[in-house]
Order: sequence, then C-alpha cells, then structure tokens
Amino acid sequence: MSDDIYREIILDHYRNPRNKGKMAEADVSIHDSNPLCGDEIDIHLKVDGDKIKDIKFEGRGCAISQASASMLTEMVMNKPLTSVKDLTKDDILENIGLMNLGPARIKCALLSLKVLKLGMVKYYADRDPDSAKKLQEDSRTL
Amino acid sequence: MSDDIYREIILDHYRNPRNKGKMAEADVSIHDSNPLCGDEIDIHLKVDGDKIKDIKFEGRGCAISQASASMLTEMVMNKPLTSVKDLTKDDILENIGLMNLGPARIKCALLSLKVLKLGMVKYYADRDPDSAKKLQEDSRTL
Amino acid sequence: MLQKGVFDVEKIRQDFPILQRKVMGGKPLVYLDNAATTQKPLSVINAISDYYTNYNSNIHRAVHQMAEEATIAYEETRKKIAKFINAKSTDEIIFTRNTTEAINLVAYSWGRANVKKDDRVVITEIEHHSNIVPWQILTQEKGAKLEYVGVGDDGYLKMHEYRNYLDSNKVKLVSVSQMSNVLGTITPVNEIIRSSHEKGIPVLIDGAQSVPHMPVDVQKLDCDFMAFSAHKMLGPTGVGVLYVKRDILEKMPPFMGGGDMIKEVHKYETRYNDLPYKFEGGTPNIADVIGFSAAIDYLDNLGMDRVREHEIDITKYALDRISGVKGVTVYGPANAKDRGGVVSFNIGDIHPHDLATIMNDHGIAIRSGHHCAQVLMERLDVAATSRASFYIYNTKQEVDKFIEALDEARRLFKI
Amino acid sequence: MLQKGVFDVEKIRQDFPILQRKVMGGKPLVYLDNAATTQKPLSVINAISDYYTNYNSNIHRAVHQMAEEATIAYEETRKKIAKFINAKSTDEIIFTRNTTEAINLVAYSWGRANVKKDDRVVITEIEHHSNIVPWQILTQEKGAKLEYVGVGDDGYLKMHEYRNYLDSNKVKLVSVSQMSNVLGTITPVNEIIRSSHEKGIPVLIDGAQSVPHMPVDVQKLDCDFMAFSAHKMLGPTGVGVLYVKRDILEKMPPFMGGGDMIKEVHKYETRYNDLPYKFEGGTPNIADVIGFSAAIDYLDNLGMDRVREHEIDITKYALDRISGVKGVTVYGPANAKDRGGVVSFNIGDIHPHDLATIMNDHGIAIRSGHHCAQVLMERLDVAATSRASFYIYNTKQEVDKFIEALDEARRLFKI
Ligand SMILES: Cc1ncc(COP(=O)(O)O)c(C=O)c1O
Ligand SMILES: Cc1ncc(COP(=O)(O)O)c(C=O)c1O
Repeated sequence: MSDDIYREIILDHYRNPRNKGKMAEADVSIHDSNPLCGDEIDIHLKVDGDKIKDIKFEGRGCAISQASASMLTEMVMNKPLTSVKDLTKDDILENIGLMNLGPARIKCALLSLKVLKLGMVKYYADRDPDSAKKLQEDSRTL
Repeated sequence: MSDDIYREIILDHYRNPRNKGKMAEADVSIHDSNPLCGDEIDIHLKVDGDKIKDIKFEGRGCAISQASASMLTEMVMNKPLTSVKDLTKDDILENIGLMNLGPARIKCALLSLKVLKLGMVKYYADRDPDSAKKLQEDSRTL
Repeated sequence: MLQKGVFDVEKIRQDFPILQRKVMGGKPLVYLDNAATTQKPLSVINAISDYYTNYNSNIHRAVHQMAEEATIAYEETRKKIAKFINAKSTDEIIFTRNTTEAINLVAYSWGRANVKKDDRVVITEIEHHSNIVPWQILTQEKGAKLEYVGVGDDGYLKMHEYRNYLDSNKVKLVSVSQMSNVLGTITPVNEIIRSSHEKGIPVLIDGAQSVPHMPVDVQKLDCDFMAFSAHKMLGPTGVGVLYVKRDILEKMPPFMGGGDMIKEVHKYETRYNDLPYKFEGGTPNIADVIGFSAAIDYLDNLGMDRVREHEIDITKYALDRISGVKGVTVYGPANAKDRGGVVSFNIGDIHPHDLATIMNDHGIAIRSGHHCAQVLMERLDVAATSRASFYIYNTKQEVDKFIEALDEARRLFKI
Repeated sequence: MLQKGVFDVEKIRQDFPILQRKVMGGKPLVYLDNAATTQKPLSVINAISDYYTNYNSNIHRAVHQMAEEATIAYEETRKKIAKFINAKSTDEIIFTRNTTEAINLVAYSWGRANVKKDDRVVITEIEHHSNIVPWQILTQEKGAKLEYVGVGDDGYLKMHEYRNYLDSNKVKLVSVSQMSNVLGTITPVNEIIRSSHEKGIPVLIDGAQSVPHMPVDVQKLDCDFMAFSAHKMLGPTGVGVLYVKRDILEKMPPFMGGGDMIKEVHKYETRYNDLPYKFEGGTPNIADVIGFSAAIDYLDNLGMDRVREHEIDITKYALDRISGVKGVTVYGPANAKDRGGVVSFNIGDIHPHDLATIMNDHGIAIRSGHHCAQVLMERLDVAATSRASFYIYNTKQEVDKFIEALDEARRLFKI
C-alpha cells in the first residue's frame, strides 16, 4: 500500500512544491490546520473578475498534505471561481491518484481543499452570501 | 431474612420510640443524614461532669435507623462519656440484634451512633482536642 | 393485541443474560429499578468485549489501522445518536459521562457566559438533583435567582406559575425534565419551549427519563439543549449525551481543557477544535460509546413507539393492581398515558427502605429513598418513596409478584 | 537475568487477546502505541462483562442485592487504588473520566477558589495539553499568569528557571508531569515538591505516564494532587483518578452538581456529601471502575518494580538500535534510566504521519503527530515526531521489526 501512496510524483511535489510561498497583496489569505496531526496550510488568492489569477500556499505537514496542496494549486490556477467552488473530495483524490486512503490520511489529502473553500467563503462573504454559506457547509464535510 | 429484621422489638421501638423529642438547653445538639436514603437524626445531649445526664433524639427514616436510635438512647443514658466514646459498630449491632445486615442497611443502623460521635466531637472540641480528633476519625468509619 | 403485549417480551428477555440470574438464594430476579439504570442486552456487552479484544486504540490522532477502526466506530455512534433524536448534524452531539455532566457542561460553559446578576433560571419542583444543583451553584455565583415551577397534587406542573415567571422578563434559561423520575409525569415541553422561545429564552430538556422510553425528536421539539444517559437505555455506564443547537454551541466557550479539544496550543493562547470535539477534552470513553451504539440499534429495532406502548400497557396494569392494596398511596398522574413507566408510592408507616429490604427477600429489585429529588420529597411532604420502574423486558407476571411481596410486607408490619 | 527479561513476556502476551490479532491482511500486530492507550488483559474484559451479566445496578442509593454487590465492587476498587499509590485514605481518591477531567476538576474547584489576579501558575514546556489548557483558561479568567519551566536540549528540565519562579513569591500552584509522554523524561518531582512546599505552594503531579510504568507513592512524594488514567495502565477507557490530600480536599468547593454528590438538597441551598462522593456527581462509570480493579490486580501481581525494569531493558535496546539508523534524530534523555518507555524521533524529511502509514503496512502501530504537546513541539522546532512506546507485553523482537520497517521507509523515501 505504501508503495502506491509514496509514488515518484507525490515525493516530487512534496520535495519540490509548486506555487509555494508568500504572496504580496493577496485578495484573500486563509489558514487552517488538521487537529489530527497538526498539518498546517495557508492559501493566498488573487482573484480577477471571476477567475483565480494567482494562488500560493504555505504549509508544513506530511507528504500527502503538502503534495496535495501543491497539486491543488496547479489544478485551480487560472480557473473560473464557479468551477473551483464545486470541487469535490473525489476530484482531489483522483487528481492526486489516491483513491484508497483510510479516513485518517484522507484528512491530510483534503486539508488544502478545505482551506481553499474557507478562503472562498471569506471572498464571497459580502459578495454572495448564499455561495459563502454553501461553501461553509461544504468545508465542514472535508 | 426480613422476618429476622422486623421483629416485634424493632417495630416497637420504631412505632414507640424512647427518648424522642426536643430538648431545652442542650449542651450539644447535632444533626446528620444518610445520603443513601435521606434518613435524618438529631441528637441532643445534656452532660453532667463525666456523664450523659440526658439524651434525646429526633429523626425520620426507616424502622432500622429509628429503632436503632431509640435503643441507643437507652443504652447510653446516664453512662460515663468515656465508655460511650468507645462504642463500636458491633456494640450497636449486637444491641439491636442485627448482626447480618448488608452494607446498605448497616448505614441505617449506625447513623445514630455516627451522630452521637459527631456530637461528642463538638463537646470535646475545646475540652479535649485529642479525643475530638479520634472521635472524628471514628465517625468516618461508620 | 395489547392483551398479548406489543412485542414478544419473552424473546426480548433472552437477550438479557442477567435476567437468567437467581438472587437471594435461588429466587429469579425481578428487576424493577429501571429508572435508576437498565440492564444490558448481550449485543451491548459483546460490542464492548469486541472492542477490547479486536481494535482497542486511542482515536482521532493516529493513522494505524486499529486507531482508524476505533475512530470510525466511535464516530458512527455519534451519527446514530444524531439520527435517533433527529438532530440536524452530528456536530451537535457531545459525549459526556452522564446526564449530570451534560447539564453541568451547559451551566459552566453557556451559563457562566450568559447568566448575569438578577437574571432568573427557571426549573421545576419535580427536577432531579442533577437539574437543580448546577443551577444553584451558577445562580449563587452570579447573584442570579433560581425559580421553581410548582407541581400540583395531581402530579401536573402548575403552568400558570411558569407563565408568570416568563412575564417577569428576567428569565435567561428554562431547564425542565421531560419525564419525572418519581411521579412519571410527562411534562408539556412543547408548550414550554414554544412560549419560552416567544420571549427568546432557550430551553434545556433533561431527557434522562424520556429519551429511553419514548420517541424524542429534538428538531420537532425545537429545544436548545437536551441531556440524557446511555446507562438508562440499555447502554453502558460512563456515557452521556448533550445535544446543543449548533448556533448556540458555536458561541459557547470550552468546558474541559486538554487533548483532543484543541486545534493549536501555544504557550499563551489556544485555538479550539471544531464542533463537537471542542467539548470533548481528553481520551473519551471509547469502548462504552461504541457499546452504546449497539444499544441504540436494539431500541431502533424494537421501535420507540412500541417501547412506549409496552410501558403504557404495563404501567396501567401496575397502577390498577396497586390501587387495590390496602394502605397504599400512589404519587403522580392517574392516567398512564400522561406518565412514564414509573410508579412511586408509600404504604402505611412502612419506610421505603424497609419495604425495599422485604422486596429484596423476594428477589425483587425496587428503589427506595428520595430518588435524587429531595425538593419534590419536601413538596410531597414525605421523607422518601418506594419506586417500581419498568422497561421493555418486564412482564405483568412480574407485577403480580411485586404485589404479592407488598402483601407480605403488610403482614410483617401488621398493617 | 536481564538478558532473558525480568518476567516471562510470552506468558503475559497470552493474557492479551488482541495480541493474537492479525492486521493489514495477515500481519501480526506489533503494538507500540502504549503511551496513548494500553491493551487490556482478558481479566479486565471479563470483569466488565461479568458486571453487566451478573450484577449491573446503580450504586450507593439502593438496598437490593445487586445494588449492594455493585456498590461493594465499586468501593473495593477505590480501596485498591488508594493502596496502589499508597494514599492515606480512600476518601482522597476521586473517580473521573480521565487525567484531563482530573486536572480540570482541580482547575475549576481549587483553582477558581485560590488563584487570584497576578498570581502565577507554574508548569513546564514538556506538559501535555491536558496540563496546559486548563491553566490557560484559569489564568486568563483570573488575570493570573502562566509560567513555563523550560526544557534543555538534553531533555531535562531547566531547574534554575523553576527556582527563579519560586523566588518571585507569587506562585500559587506548580503543576508538572512526572514523565513526559514525548521525551520520556522522568522529572525531579521530589525536588520540585520539596522546594515548593518550603514556600507553602501545593504541587499537582500529572501521573498519566508515570503511574502506569513505575512505582508511585503519593505519601512519600508528598504531592498535593495526582492525576492519572486507567486506560493507560491496562484498564478500561472512561476512568481516571484524582488523588487529593485530605486537608486540601476538605476545603474544595464542589465541581459537578447533581445526584450522589449531595447530602441534602433544598430549594435554595444544598449540603454536600462526605468525601470523596462530593466530587462524583451523577451515576459513575460503575462497570469500568470495576474493570479497573482487575487491571490493578494484574499490575500488582507483576510488581511495579519489575514493570519499570522491563521497560528500562527494552527502551535501552530500542535506543541502541535506532541510533544506528541513518538519518534518525532521537529526542529526550540519552540514559534509559532517566526516561520512561517512550522513544520519539524523526528520520530524514519523512513526516511522522507518513512514517506511521508505512509502519502500519508492516502491522506496526506507532503514533505520529504532536502527541498533545504542541508547546514542546515548538520548543523542539518540529511540527511533529514519531513515537514508539512500550509496555509489559512488548519484546525485543518487536523492536527489531520496528527497525526493519524504518529501513523500508528509508528505501521508499530514498534517504
Ligand atoms: C502526560 C500526560 N498527561 C495527560 C494525558 C491525558 O490523558 P487522558 O487523555 O486520559 O485524559 C496524557 C495522555 O494522553 C499524558 O500522556
Ligand atoms: C430525570 C433525571 N435527570 C437526571 C438524572 C441523572 O442521570 P445520571 O446519573 O446518569 O447523570 C436522572 C437519573 O438518575 C434522572 O432520572
């Protein structure tokens, strides 16, 4: 099983994360951590009209959480907010190629999506309260 | 078993308690209750030199606790404090003829002795702190 | 149909190993102390053994296989309970030790943050000590006032007193039992909650006696807090539940600080965990929460409607029979439909403790004393009562034995 | 002698049904997560089943036979525990849910009555969240200050910092773990207690890791409070113990209000029960307290001296072997005699969570993360560590398997 998880691509994203770092003048910044293991992710977003113009993450944690965050940034960069809003748990797990994680490790893989959703809650809070509320609900299930 | 407990003499003391009532100008009055069942006993003492000159009790509770209190007052009336001080659990149980009570009912039978000992703690508090302390310890084991 | 009973009690009895037990030198056990704690079916006992035998592990904070299995089983129980009382979300279900801790949690966390000087907390004269003492402590600390809704001689709450308190506009919380553990009275919680809410006052329901014995739906009731104990509904000792509506829970400060209830601890500040974990400090009672799951399954399987029906049936029978015994005073509503399966009474000048001793000679377990309801005892002007209380495995034949033992007590005491 | 082990571990293993279990599709379970919770011998599992099968009843307040049997078994456990830690009296033993509740009880009851504005509470950087967060809450409420005694790179407390705090003359309480659940450090509690007492300051000992693993004598220590958990010493989940010296306990206000902790309840005032019942509100976790009794028997039978000896032996072996693995950093004292059976470490850039996943593939249960000690993690400047922790049933062969799995992790991560 470990051989399936710790494939070359995961270790590569873990050791050479894409879009990692701080962001000057982000439109939204948000932080959350996984109480299970203490993994932490910060996400910074720049939004342009209806699109994610730039995304960066900071974080520390296990290979799964950090590789997943790295891969998530690539996945949503330059994508319309509407499509990002609807990202599901399964989208993420498919993206990182880990469909068979147990419940504890799933939390690691989904932390960055949770943080991204919480960031969008913040972004939508005044602009579109209904979407904010829905995203808030979503984030609870992650 | 119940036939052994609820003998004529117990029911008699229960229904016609001796030395029951208030006491004007008691030297010591003390109250305690059994948290198990809510049985309550007050004991009032008049002490003359080294002797219990008068004792009265008030109370409500089960036949065992009330009969035991009634029989205790008869047992210690006019007796020297020194002998009352040393009364044990077994003395009481023998006196009322109930050597085979279970742990819950024993508490009922011994409540009046506990209150009497606490009364003597109060009486001895200034007069003889060592005896007071020993009686306090004793009362805890009842 | 009701003649034969609403379900097959003989079959149910076989699921409870303790009911095969003999007591007092060979007498079959007649267990009529169910309001204190109920017996446990084999499935509950096995669920606990199975946990310790196969996947005992601390939960939430580890990745090894047993930790995952234990975490899943623990959290599945939370889901099951949410469904059982129809909570909107599992986040609203907090595990405690018992009803007592659940109510204390509300008093310490919500109470200390919200109850101020001169505020009123309204309870009733029928409450269990667990729904009195926490409010005494809180109101004394805050300089607030504790008010009691009275109970009539008929066993019903004096609702006009309750409405008067509400009209004072000083009430911060109403906390009331849905079913009295002494009188059996089922209280009008729907009306209490509705009228409290009109004034914006939250309501805590002590469900220790109601949740085990009848269908309870927290969303339909619209109560703000609900507390109950696993051990009174076939589950293990050591597990209680506090339900709190989410919007209230979100604003409550933590109660017990420690492991599992935090997200991040720094030297001088702490971020608390998400709901409901914020309120579950330290290693939980994992095995017994999992055991409770099997108890919920058992009750779900029977159907709470039928549990209630069975109890009305047997209580009616018991009330009928006991009213024929000379010297008996029965407390609480006369109509079995308005009460739970609890029959409190006194007989002649036999003290309840003595009566329980005599009953015990016959293998019959009843409770005697103040039932942790001394305020009610003062109201009834008795030191204590005897209490027989029923559950799913009790039969009318057991009621008959109980009545025979009453006659024997009368003989001994010459009544 | 030590070669062959201080006692017959193979025989002990047969008493633990879970150790026969296979995990991850057929691998024998290697359980090295004992600091989180230990496994249970059959005698403990059976004691719980036996209670529910034969004498389940609520305690203290009833006279029927089963209630008596349950009350006796419950109170016998209290006696046994008093003896196990050499308390002067059973009145000083309070049952809680776990260590966390025990410490919170002290913070709420003793703490709120005694800690005032500008007072200091002194803890250390090695504490578990359960011995941090309650004091954060208390000191924040009171405007008091929380002070941390630091820990050196060698894993030992910086005792000069502790003495400086004492010299400030503002300290109201010292609360310190006797054994770190991360570093394994055994702290100099004798010296801490002696010097605190010279200043009249009471000391709470968090014994969650020490009481299960070495002989502890509260009278010899002369500590004022001691907290520990049954589930970390072969006992069931849901039971903790708080020991408090009687003269302190007598002055403490109650914590949880409710049934069983009262003597008399009136509408507006209450007389609390005798010790220790005053601090045990509501129906206790009866079954698990009785189960704990069997755990104490088991440990008594082995002898705590020998338990400690066995752990020194296996820890020494583990430290020796792991120090030979490339890329490994081990935390805590180098000398096995100064530490408990806990080995925390990191290896290369493998995150502990990933390492635990790989270990799990081999049937090895270790813990990874912050171990509820984030203040210590900040001090060590790591996000997390991996931790292997031992108990009476662990063998050197299991340590060997653990080392092999470490090598496999290095292969996967190309370290
Ligand atoms: C040192 C220490 N203190 C306190 C605790 C908390 O114990 P519990 O979770 O049983 O309350 C633990 C265990 O996790 C511990 O290791
Ligand atoms: C109405 C009511 N409330 C509260 C309680 C307290 O429950 P527990 O002892 O499980 O905390 C009881 C049971 O004794 C009860 O009957």
